[in-house]
Amino acid sequence: MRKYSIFAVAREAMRGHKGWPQQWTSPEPKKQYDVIIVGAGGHGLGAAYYLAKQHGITNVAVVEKGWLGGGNTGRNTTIIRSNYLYDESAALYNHAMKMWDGLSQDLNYNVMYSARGVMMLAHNVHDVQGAQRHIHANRLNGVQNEWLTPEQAKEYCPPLNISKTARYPVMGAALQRCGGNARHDAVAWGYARGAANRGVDIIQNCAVTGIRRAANGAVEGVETTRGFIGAKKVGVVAAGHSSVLMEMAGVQMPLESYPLQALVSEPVKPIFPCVVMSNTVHAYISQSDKGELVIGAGTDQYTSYSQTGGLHILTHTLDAICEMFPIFSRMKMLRSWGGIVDVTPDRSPILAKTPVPGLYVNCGWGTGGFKATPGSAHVFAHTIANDAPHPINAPFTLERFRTGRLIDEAAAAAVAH
Amino acid sequence: MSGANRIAGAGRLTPARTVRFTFDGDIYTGLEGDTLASALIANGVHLMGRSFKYHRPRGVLGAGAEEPNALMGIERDKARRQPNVRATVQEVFEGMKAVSQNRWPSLGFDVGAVNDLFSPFFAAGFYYKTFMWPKAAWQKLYEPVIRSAAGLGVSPDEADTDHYASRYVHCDVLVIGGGVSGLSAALAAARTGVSVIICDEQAHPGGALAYETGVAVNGEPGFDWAVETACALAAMDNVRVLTRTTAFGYYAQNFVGLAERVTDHLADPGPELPRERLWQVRAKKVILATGAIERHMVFANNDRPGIMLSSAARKYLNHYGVAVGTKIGIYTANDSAYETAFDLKRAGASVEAIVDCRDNPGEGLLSKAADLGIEVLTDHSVINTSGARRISAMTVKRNRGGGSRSVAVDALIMSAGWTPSVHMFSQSRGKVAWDAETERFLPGEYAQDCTSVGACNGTDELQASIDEAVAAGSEAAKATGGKRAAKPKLKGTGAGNWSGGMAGSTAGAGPDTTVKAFVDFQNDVTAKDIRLAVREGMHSIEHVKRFTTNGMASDQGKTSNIHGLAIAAEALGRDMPEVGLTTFRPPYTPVTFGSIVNHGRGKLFDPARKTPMHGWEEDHGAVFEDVGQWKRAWFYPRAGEDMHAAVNRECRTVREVAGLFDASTLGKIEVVGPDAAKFLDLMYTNGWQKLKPGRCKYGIMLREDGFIYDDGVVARIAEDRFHVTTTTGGAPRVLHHMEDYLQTEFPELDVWLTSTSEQWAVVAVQGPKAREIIAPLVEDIDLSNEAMPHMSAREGRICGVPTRLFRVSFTGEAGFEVNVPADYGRAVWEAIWARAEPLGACAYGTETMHVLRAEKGFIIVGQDTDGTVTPQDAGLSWAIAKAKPDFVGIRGLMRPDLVAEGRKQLVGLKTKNPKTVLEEGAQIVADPNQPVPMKMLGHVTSSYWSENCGHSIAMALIADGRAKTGETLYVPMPDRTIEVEVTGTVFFDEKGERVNG
Amino acid sequence: MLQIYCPYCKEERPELEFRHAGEAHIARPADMKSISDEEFEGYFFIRSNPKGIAFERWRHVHGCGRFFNAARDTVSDKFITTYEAGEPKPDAAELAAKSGEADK
Amino acid sequence: MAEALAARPQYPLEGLVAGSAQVQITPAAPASRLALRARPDAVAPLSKALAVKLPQKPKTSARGTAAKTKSRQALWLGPDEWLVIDTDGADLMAACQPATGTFSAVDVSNRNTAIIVSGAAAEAVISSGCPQDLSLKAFPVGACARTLLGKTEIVLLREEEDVFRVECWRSFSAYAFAFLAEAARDPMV
Repeated sequence: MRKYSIFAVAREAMRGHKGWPQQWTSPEPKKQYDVIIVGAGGHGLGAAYYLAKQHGITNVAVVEKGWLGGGNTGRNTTIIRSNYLYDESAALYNHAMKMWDGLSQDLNYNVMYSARGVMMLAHNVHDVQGAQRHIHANRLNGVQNEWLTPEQAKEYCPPLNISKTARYPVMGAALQRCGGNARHDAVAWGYARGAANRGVDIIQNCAVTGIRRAANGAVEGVETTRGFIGAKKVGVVAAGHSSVLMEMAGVQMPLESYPLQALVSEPVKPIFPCVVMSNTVHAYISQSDKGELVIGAGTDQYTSYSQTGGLHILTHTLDAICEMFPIFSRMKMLRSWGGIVDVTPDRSPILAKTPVPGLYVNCGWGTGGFKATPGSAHVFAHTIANDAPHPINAPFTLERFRTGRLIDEAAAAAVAH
Repeated sequence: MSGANRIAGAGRLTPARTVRFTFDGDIYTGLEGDTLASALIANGVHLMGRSFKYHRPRGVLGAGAEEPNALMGIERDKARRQPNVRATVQEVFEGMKAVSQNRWPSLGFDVGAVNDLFSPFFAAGFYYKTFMWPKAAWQKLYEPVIRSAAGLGVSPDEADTDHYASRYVHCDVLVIGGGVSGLSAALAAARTGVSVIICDEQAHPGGALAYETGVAVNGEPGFDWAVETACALAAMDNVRVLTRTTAFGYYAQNFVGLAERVTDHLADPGPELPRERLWQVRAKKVILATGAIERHMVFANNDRPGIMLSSAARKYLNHYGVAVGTKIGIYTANDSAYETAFDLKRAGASVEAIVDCRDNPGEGLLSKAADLGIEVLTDHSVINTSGARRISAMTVKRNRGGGSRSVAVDALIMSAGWTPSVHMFSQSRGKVAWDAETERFLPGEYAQDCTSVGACNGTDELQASIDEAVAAGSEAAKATGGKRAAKPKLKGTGAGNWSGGMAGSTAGAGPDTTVKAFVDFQNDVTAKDIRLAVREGMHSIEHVKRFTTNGMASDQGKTSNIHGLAIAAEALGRDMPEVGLTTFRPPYTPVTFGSIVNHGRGKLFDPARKTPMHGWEEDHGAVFEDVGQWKRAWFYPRAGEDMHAAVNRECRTVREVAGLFDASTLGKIEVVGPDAAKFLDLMYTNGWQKLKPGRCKYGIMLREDGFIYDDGVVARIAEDRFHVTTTTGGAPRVLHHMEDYLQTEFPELDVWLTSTSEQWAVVAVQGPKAREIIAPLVEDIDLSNEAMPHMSAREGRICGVPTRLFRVSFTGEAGFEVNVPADYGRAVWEAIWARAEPLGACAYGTETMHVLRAEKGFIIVGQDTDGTVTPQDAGLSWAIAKAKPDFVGIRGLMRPDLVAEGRKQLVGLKTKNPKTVLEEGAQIVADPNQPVPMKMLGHVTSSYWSENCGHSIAMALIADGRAKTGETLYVPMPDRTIEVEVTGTVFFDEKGERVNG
Repeated sequence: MLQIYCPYCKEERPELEFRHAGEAHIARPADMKSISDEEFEGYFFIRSNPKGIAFERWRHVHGCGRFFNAARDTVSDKFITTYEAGEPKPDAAELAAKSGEADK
Repeated sequence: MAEALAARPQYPLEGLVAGSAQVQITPAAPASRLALRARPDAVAPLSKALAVKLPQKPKTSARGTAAKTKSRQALWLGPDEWLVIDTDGADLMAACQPATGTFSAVDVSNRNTAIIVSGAAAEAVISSGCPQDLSLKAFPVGACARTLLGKTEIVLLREEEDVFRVECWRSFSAYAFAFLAEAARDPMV
């Protein structure tokens, strides 16, 4: 692997950048792999990367219907935080948070993790109680999170409207300073490059059409638009389409897929220094390195695989933004788009073995999977390699919907981004 | 004089109607109807902006919405500053202030231009490969530098003082685009009487007719015909003509968003006019007549000011009467640029050469050029340009062999051909199809009820466009119930030929890897960047786009996408359609947030619901809290009191005397019908059949999964009539939940639900003197303990108005809840207050209500429960009717984890130091000295100072909590650890005697 | 914004008036108390979530207030049919054929 | 005693006016209202008792024909649901008492309040926040529907070509009124 560095860039600058190798190749699928990962998003590519790097399993294929990083990885608003309420969630997301710090160096790919802080606003007494509960639980879990007064929130984010006469005045905010953003494409590409250079085959434009099972029920491989590919272990990491793929193996999922829209404004000079989220006023916003305001909110109300959504959802998102930041009313929406998120009943992911031997699933991240990418990929690789979950993902089973042992972040927050 | 480059007799603007405006502080004169771009060019100003990455000097490329370069800030005042305005769209008005962007200290001398010198380092995606060491430097050093260099204009920093309007509108036929095709289609449809909306993004109708001056329709000059036709349409009752209106988004089921710019072109619009108006159109049929967008040529240094699209130069000349230069070079792969050359020549400019990269231009063009004395260099390319802030020369070379020569020019007009504008079609989720013959993407498979006509459909020929449009208009009208009407007879003549073209880089773009041949001007994406992306393994066009940022600038790739695709395809050795096209995403052009939000700002952001007593509460100094959409009186501070003091006083007064509380926001549902009790049996854990009319009962509602969903007191008014109350925040969802079960699971039950939340105003009178206070006001009801014990309900009159009077208590005191029709809420409240005040009672708010109920261990759903708490957890097992065969939640409650040992249970907490008040949300542990992450047992759900108890009180959900009663646990805080004792949840009047008065 | 035909109001109305209410034709078990944990999981949590024709419930909440059922293609978001609550579930294959014809 | 105690009612929006030359926005006078739900067997008896024929067709309303019920209108809101409004304030609960059959009558006189929007721009002003097709063809005189105005639910009744009655819950009425007033600033029809 050609190492990326300022010196390499300088060297290439002198010769027209002709010496850069392909970041990943596009091989033909082999007949048999040790592991097939279905879905080349950040979580899937990351799992392949950690299988190769940490478990020495390099005979791995990542099979992707479209182009790598083109699903929710390339469509999300890249918010990173770990200040979740429940111990199980905090452990999972904080595992990811620790990995974000240093991921660029590990991958030798600048994923632009920027700990500019994620601030979650409280607009009423109930919000304040919820935020305090999070902050106390986070502190005892070793997760950063702190309370800011409205004035402190304004200082941290100057465009914020803290007027007492606002419809829902800001009563304070929970700030996670290590929260922030990263560059979504770079995460997918960095993992792809890292995995490919360790021998993983990334097979794009190859849709899985079936999951083949042996007489004993165990997985044998996947049928694809490019023929059958064998493997004793298959990991499904196909956010949005998890139900469809699991159905191919005869597993019915507690999932529903919803459209989630986001938008960016035209680029402007730096004005917005952090990430701000509000569950009550219902929107979130940050500014990209390019200068675009990156904005999102909740899902459309109906299930859909269309990757589009209604204008009225954007209207609600933007009126929330203009309520919190009246200075942005003259900004312009440059581009809007939709992704498909699969949502579990308790708004927590499923990262687990399945009733089918050799079949593993990583799904149900709802609107907030990006932030977990390295941690999720890491423990999922562990689960596949050992045919047993890592302690961190052990609670995120499929069985919890039968026993009732839910990890109900939905109960704790209206939107879990 | 409106600029030295204004040509007398040319264009359509009126020379006498001048307007003065400033650009970067310099004063200029333009004409009414000018765009900022045409006015500046008229004044010889070509340098209008700086590019995103390299800060290269830029002039206008186009004359419309596709403009990537000439972006400016327009400032009316500090609050109304607009960044990133396209000078080619913005019309000038008297006193307008325009400023250039992305430059420091000035547009002419921009320090950022140093980036251009270091551009070899800044190849596509370079930032992914560096800025990683040392680790902390990304955020501290590199990112801030990158961020401040990036971005274009400057965001406003004051709240917008403009307002925006909105209209939903339904029509039979929506025509998008007011060029010859759109107008023809609209005319054909309109004549049949169907409702028609036609919109165009420009200030005037006509589209290309504005510069294609040779065209005539029915013998009349094309533009004149367009204006007359638009006027005729506008005069029809069934037609709405919208100019300055961009169709920006095509959503499901022919729902199209239009953004109309109402005042941006006006000098003094006055406060009443909205700045913009959002039209949300539902059309039975949509006709797309969106035209085509010209492409530039991709060659070295093709971005200098003075280099622009052929159609733009022609529009500046023929519409605005402005010559873009005096010594013109033409570089084309398309016939239409010849017409521009001819028009400029006729207007007196010197056309130095037409450089055509093709061997054979269209028929007759060469001889026509010869007639006008214009040199044509076929099979030649422009391989470079020079000039610092404006082009001064172009270097021309024969395509195969031969030397190059430099030609001095002050403007270079280029055309690589036309890209059909399939944006809206593609947004409608139609699939574009590659037309191999003409090498372009055209509408293929339709997904919605729409038709494309004219240039956007790949129909190049004028009469064919008109015929196609008329047919589409007639068809659409017929399908939507139009009357029979003669089709308009329209004969178009005199159009130039638009055929020919090329996509991708020209000879002048490389293969050299140092040449800057721009594909995407605004984002500084060059041909070599795209080749680099392919070399690095980016084989999907989406990867190429993201890696290079081609097409992601504020023009969204209107001129660059096809070039980028062609260059990528060439580098990949594949055909263009195989590589594919990136998705067209809304909006077509950027849309103001304010316009999308329109009325939903400020006080109309969200309804603020107020009770009938709100005015009284305000008058009496209440501080309000937001509970859902409601404004509720939180506490009533008297002079000198803070919240703490006020609440302590209120709490004490209620228990010592009495208090008045506005409980109007409680949800109320009237459940009526012979099966009412049966239905409530299914909805609540409790049993209702035996509840007698005139009696009340506390009910718990679960979700099917067994967790508490809501609670409230239910009164039986009659055998078949219940008055159900819900929590304030839960009212709408509880009604929805009940309707769901009633309509879909138990439709056989004869019972109906009606929300009466707002029918009744509710005055809660609580405390030892409650009865004494209301007694003289009440008629027809015996208030005695015997006649009306705790948990009973009576109908009668109070203050002469009907009341439902409930003897209920959420405070533990004897008390009444007086329900009266809302119109009388304030009057009855005042009458009760008039009795209460002299007795020493107080009005109290939600905070005191919370404290008093916590003293009694009453839960608040949503505070002491959070969607994971069962009735057993909350200590409410008694409320579950054991004998019932079914109720919602009955099975959920039986699941393994819900009956497991060790669940969190609601208990009371007393701090060892009675003065210490715990923080709500604080976590509880058994061992405060354990390392992080600590094992947490639960959290504090409610916590208050209890003035009545003389110590703090708290409730908490604690694992196996009830078994821990009497144990000491710990609440670790950042600065200390608080010792607590687990107790029961009732802190005051444990025997519950006070409710009986 | 979708346009939805309300089978009770007998005309198309804008989506804003409606609330999506989850998958249709999941009957609440008559003898709720006696079903197994697996059956309860199937009833309350498992969803078919099809890519293609989905049967779903909607409520015309800001209209006639009625719950009704719909068959909608979750890829195109097009409604194939809507029908009153309690009516039998239409055959998906027939609907698919019908919707294919409608497109032509 | 009752006389002395008689409480004075206070109506929402009392005294407010808004609008322009093209549209007038005024609070409606107080009225009595009934939320009526009924099985088919009760429809005829209720129509008789109320002296107004409960409409069976979606989106339609009916007015009382008798002299004393001319002030009374029944609005179809759902297949078994009507909103009955009497602008003379008659006791509607008492009126439907004699009706037989299975039904539910609930007094909602004070739950709702109404705003009258009239004038040439009335339709345009309501269309700024109501997503339904309000053209005369789709929403003729007498048409009624529960729908939305901005962020609040309303019941809309077209009383004349350019007169609409906007019924909403009382705590949303300030919002609805302000919304209409804001929409009326836009001079375009």
